[in-house]
Amino acid sequence: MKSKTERSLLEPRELLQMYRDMVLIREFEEACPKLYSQGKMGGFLHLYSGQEAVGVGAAHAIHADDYMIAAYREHGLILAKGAHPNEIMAELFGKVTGCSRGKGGSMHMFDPSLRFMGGYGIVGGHIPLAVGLGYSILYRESDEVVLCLFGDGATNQGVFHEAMNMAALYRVPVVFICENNGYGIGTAVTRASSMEALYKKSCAYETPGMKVDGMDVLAVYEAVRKAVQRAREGSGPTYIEALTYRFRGHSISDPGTYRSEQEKKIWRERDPIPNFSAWLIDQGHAGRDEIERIDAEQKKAVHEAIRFAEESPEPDPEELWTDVYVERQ
Amino acid sequence: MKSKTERSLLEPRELLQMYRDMVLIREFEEACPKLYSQGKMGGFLHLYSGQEAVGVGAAHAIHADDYMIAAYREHGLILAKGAHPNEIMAELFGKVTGCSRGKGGSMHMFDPSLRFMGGYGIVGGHIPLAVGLGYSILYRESDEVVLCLFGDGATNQGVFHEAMNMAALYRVPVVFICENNGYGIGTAVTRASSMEALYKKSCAYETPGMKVDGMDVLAVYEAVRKAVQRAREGSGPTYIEALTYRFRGHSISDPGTYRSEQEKKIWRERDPIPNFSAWLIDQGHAGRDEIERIDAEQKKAVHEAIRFAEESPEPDPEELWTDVYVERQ
Amino acid sequence: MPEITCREALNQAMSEEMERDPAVFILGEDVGLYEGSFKVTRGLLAKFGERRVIDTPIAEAGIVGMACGAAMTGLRPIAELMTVNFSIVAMDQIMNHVAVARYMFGGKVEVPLVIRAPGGAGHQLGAQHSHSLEPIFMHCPGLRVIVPSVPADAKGLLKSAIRCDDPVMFLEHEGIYGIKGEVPEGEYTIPLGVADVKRKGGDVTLITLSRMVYVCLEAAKELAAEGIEAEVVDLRALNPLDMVTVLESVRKTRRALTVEESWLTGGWGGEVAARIMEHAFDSLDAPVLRVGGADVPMPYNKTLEKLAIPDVRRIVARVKELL
Amino acid sequence: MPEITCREALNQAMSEEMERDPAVFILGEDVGLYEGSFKVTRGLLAKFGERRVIDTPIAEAGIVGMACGAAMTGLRPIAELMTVNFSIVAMDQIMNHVAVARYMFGGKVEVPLVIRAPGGAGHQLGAQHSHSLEPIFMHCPGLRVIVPSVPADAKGLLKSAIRCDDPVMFLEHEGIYGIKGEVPEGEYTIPLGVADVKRKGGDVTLITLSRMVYVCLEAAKELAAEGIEAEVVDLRALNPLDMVTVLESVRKTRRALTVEESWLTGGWGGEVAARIMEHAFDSLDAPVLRVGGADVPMPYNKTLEKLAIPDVRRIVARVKELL
Ligand SMILES: Cc1ncc(C[n+]2csc(CCOP(=O)(O)OP(=O)(O)O)c2C)c(N)n1
Ligand SMILES: Cc1ncc(C[n+]2csc(CCOP(=O)(O)OP(=O)(O)O)c2C)c(N)n1
Ligand SMILES: [Mg+2]
Ligand SMILES: [Mg+2]
Repeated sequence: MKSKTERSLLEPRELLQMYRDMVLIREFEEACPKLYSQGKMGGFLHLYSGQEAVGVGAAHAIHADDYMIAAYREHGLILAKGAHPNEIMAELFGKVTGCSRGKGGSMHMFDPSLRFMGGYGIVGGHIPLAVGLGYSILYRESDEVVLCLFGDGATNQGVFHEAMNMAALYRVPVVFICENNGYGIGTAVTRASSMEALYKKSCAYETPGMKVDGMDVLAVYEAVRKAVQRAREGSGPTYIEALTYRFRGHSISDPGTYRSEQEKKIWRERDPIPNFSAWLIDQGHAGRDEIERIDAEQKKAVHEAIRFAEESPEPDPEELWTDVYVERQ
Repeated sequence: MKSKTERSLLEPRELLQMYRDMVLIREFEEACPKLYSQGKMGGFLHLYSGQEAVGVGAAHAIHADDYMIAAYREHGLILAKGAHPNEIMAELFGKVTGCSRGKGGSMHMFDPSLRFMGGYGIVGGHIPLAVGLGYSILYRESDEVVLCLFGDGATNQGVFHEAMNMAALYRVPVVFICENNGYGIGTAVTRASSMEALYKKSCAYETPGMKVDGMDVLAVYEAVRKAVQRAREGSGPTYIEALTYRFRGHSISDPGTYRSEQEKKIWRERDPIPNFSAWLIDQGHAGRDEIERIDAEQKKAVHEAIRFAEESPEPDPEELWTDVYVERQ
Repeated sequence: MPEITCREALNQAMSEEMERDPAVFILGEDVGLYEGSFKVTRGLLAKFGERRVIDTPIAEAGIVGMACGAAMTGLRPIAELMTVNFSIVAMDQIMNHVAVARYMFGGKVEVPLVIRAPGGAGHQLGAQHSHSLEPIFMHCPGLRVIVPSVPADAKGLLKSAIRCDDPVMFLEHEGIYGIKGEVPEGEYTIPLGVADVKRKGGDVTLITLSRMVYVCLEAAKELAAEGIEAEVVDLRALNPLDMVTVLESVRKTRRALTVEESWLTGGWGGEVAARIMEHAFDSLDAPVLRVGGADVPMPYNKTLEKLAIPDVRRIVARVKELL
Repeated sequence: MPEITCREALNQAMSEEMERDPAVFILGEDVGLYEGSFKVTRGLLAKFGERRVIDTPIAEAGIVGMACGAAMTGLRPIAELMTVNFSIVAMDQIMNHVAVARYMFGGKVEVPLVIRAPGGAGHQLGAQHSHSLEPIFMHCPGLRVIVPSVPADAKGLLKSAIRCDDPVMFLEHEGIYGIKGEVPEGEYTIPLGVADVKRKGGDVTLITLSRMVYVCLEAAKELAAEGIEAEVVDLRALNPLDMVTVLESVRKTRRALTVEESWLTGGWGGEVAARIMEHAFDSLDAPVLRVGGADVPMPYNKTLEKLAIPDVRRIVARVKELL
């Protein structure tokens, strides 16, 4: 850990919770490929392994009633926002106990009680929704904030720019977080974006842009915390680029041959989880046994989630027709 | 005229041609409202009066086989690119002799022989087409360039940003010219764009952005000339903001009450035409009589265009069904 | 009853609903200071202020997306698209976000927004400004599609649309704004998805909506002069689609013609015709026929434009084919 | 004849046309280095280089607009949209630019481009990734709409589409890529807008396209076991729409069912049904019926997704209603 952020702000309890959250996500994600190959889940499956520090660092910088909205690589994000793994796994199994009642699947997780406002599959498409969430906060004269996460590829879509402009114009309390994992499917950032330094893209909107090490949960936490504070003070949006890496292919079906072994190795060494546990031990925030206990607990939680998902019922066939419209009596 | 550009580059003949072009456009545009109220033309009518220096300065900086593509406020632009006023007036009259055979109207002028690739009515919609025109030039290993003109309002549309990115990525020979006339219909630039200095918007694409006095035909000429040279050399796109003003409402039906008399007066004093004629006389490039002769000639050309349009035939009713598809034998 | 224009009726509907419910607000291009390009939002900025009447940049996807996000938190945005032609720019937000959010999130969210959009041909606006996109929105599950014709309907339907918990595409033909008609005084609403018989008749059913209602009523007058009594069914909505009223009329007249301004091929007329056939095949004395817009991008030339849109002459001629 | 997959057939078509005509090039997301998300462009970057096989940013409007501009100068771009779902993001470029340019400019320009887009349901991809948008493109004049089913057609139609001087929407169901079939050796093309009778039969006409052709053929087999001979008409194109072949078949069988994966309401089935009724009303012994996708955003759950798409059981049941 080379993070230079002020650690003093965080209680050890919170630090351990961050670790716990990252481990849960990793265990969860790494359990999926096998289940997928067993036919327990379908569709795409965009795993978050490697990017945990971004979601967890960001989620810890906000409150329970703050909003989060994301793209399709969102299992880790909704878990970081506090979802029970049972409901996330059940969703992947297409079960009625899933957070989207089995109708959304991997790309479309949703939980209004957590103020997790959805995972979306159209690259960039959800970004303007974040402006609306933010505008609603101002409208209601409330003091929540919105975290809006998306990938590097999304910054080349027109709606990203429309949303950035409107966010700045209305000074909505939204923190835009670009998870730059180096690729949009097989296309490296520089082959798709004329501007390599993605954090500079907010220059066109008089909105502060900054980059942060997305493999360092505390660095992410700190950057987001400051941006959130700014948003809550009414100073408008901030744009953060978190440099990160996905350890797996784009989706379950992607062999990922466009990335060199060398490159993968370098990033593997920057794995946010073991690096953070080493730091926790080093700083005396936790003993090795405690870390091991957390690891085991989270592994168990994922096993439990699988069992829960397995045993949960399918939606009734009638559900095909429900929820298209609001039916009220 | 406060322009500090190098005048030496231009022959007096060319300077007078610029004047002639601006006068033609002004006379043409100012003839339209009456014809419109007489029911000779329909649809919208977005007049170019006030902005002549932008179109004329730009058009003089390119060759006949260079491309131009524009939005719906394009009568002046196709005239600057060399269209005969007869065909433009006939188009407004919906006559078959019009440049788009009466099917396009005010917003959709087109002439492939002039490489004027159309006026378009969806704000921002034509900007990616310019990238395609530019890519075609590279593809064919030719050395033409493309001028793409659009309004300030268009810079808030997503496609503008997609196009800017792709233009920079493929280094296409396109010069993007934003005609900032201060308003998108009734909305002032700063009420729609978080970035007031529109020329800075290219910062997100590592593309040079510059602003120029759009009421000064020579300043525009010079800025575009340099950008064109850069494009021809293979150094990629440039983005130019030309500060200008429309002397009339957004379209024929707009009373324009959102602009103060004071503001209009200031800009009227900057009218590119009398200022340029005064300068021409001052510099000894033309005598007052010559200027008056040009004015009269252009007025006559517009009268002739109206007569031509009046006397031209309507398209055959069968034309309703032609040109939807290419019919070949 | 007072006579007011459709424009005024729509304006009243919004003003009343904004007074009634603080969650209702308006956003769109030039809806505030400029009071709308068709002046439908006249006076609303002055009355409700900038927080509730928001001028936006020209960014239709951004506008609809912003409305969608706000609606998901329980607000009730009315997004005005300057014209329906520009809804195509925002089509992904409409089809892939607004329309599906509730379903794909397992019913855990509502998106109670209204997208108002003027549209239609008749003003020589050419190929990019003359669309009637009803068939596309009708095809997309999750959206309610409301298409008023007369002022009283415009007001009552818009009020219902604003109160509706589903996303509503509210499509206003530019040609109706100036048309006057009687509008009930005081508070009233009209349920979404109930067709209205605008003229009774026993010989043939004309099924139509929006501005074409007026054209059909004129055609009916001409037909009546020849002793043919046409019933004119104003659908008022394509989703929900009131086939009960349509089938009742067709079972009576045994002959039906759909009349729409949208492109004929793939228009809503084909859908309605197919449903009539499915449900009332044996009641039909003739095939259901259709009149629709010419399958061409709209030409600018006035004569050509007229030819591209259904008119009384074509409707009358087509009815005669049915008899 | 060699047996190859649809994927290979499409790949061959592009490769051959690129060899034949230097004006043909490909652009799209991940079409080059990554060789396409469905690997349809495999090997083409290696063969033709970066100038002719262009990886683009994720910017569908930009991609289609760029293709449109290039096509206006006489090049013949093939724009691959990663899936048809994302064509909605580019809908304005498709409907308001590509489709209308020729008309609104009085015939003075051609836009000879092909937009290839995989689509359709069956892989639990949910509400934003399972569209069949044929009906929308069919509704939009100016576009050709081609929808192949078998490998031989895929190849011959794509070659024709590339040579066509009109803009073509070439819609490929993701479920057909891996299906093998015989493909003629050597150069051949299939004209756009000619339906193909994939199975002869005298009792009922099934009108369909794309992946549903296979489902209809299976249904026909089941029906044959019960002594009902279905004729299966593969439209292969919705524009031009070959009503001649359809009507010929229907006049023979006197009964017709349209089968489409797209949402039933406002789908192409309604259009075809309405046209059959208009032109062959007296030949019909029963109303034209339709089977289509459920009018719901696509659910993720496997069982629900299956219920949302036409299957053999539903087709067979619906045919029996006709008899
Ligand atoms: C509008 C749109 N275009 C294309 C796709 C196909 N697609 C899915 S994910 C993806 C790459 C996105 O890359 P990035 O934004 O960097 O996110 P990451 O997957 O790396 O998290 C693409 C092209 C899509 N889903 N939506
Ligand atoms: C996509 C789209 N949205 C809205 C409109 C309606 N509209 C026509 S012109 C215009 C203003 C454009 O302003 P600007 O780009 O500054 O150009 P100007 O008219 O000032 O030349 C608007 C909003 C449109 N034509 N297209
Ligand atoms: Mg990425
Ligand atoms: Mg402007």
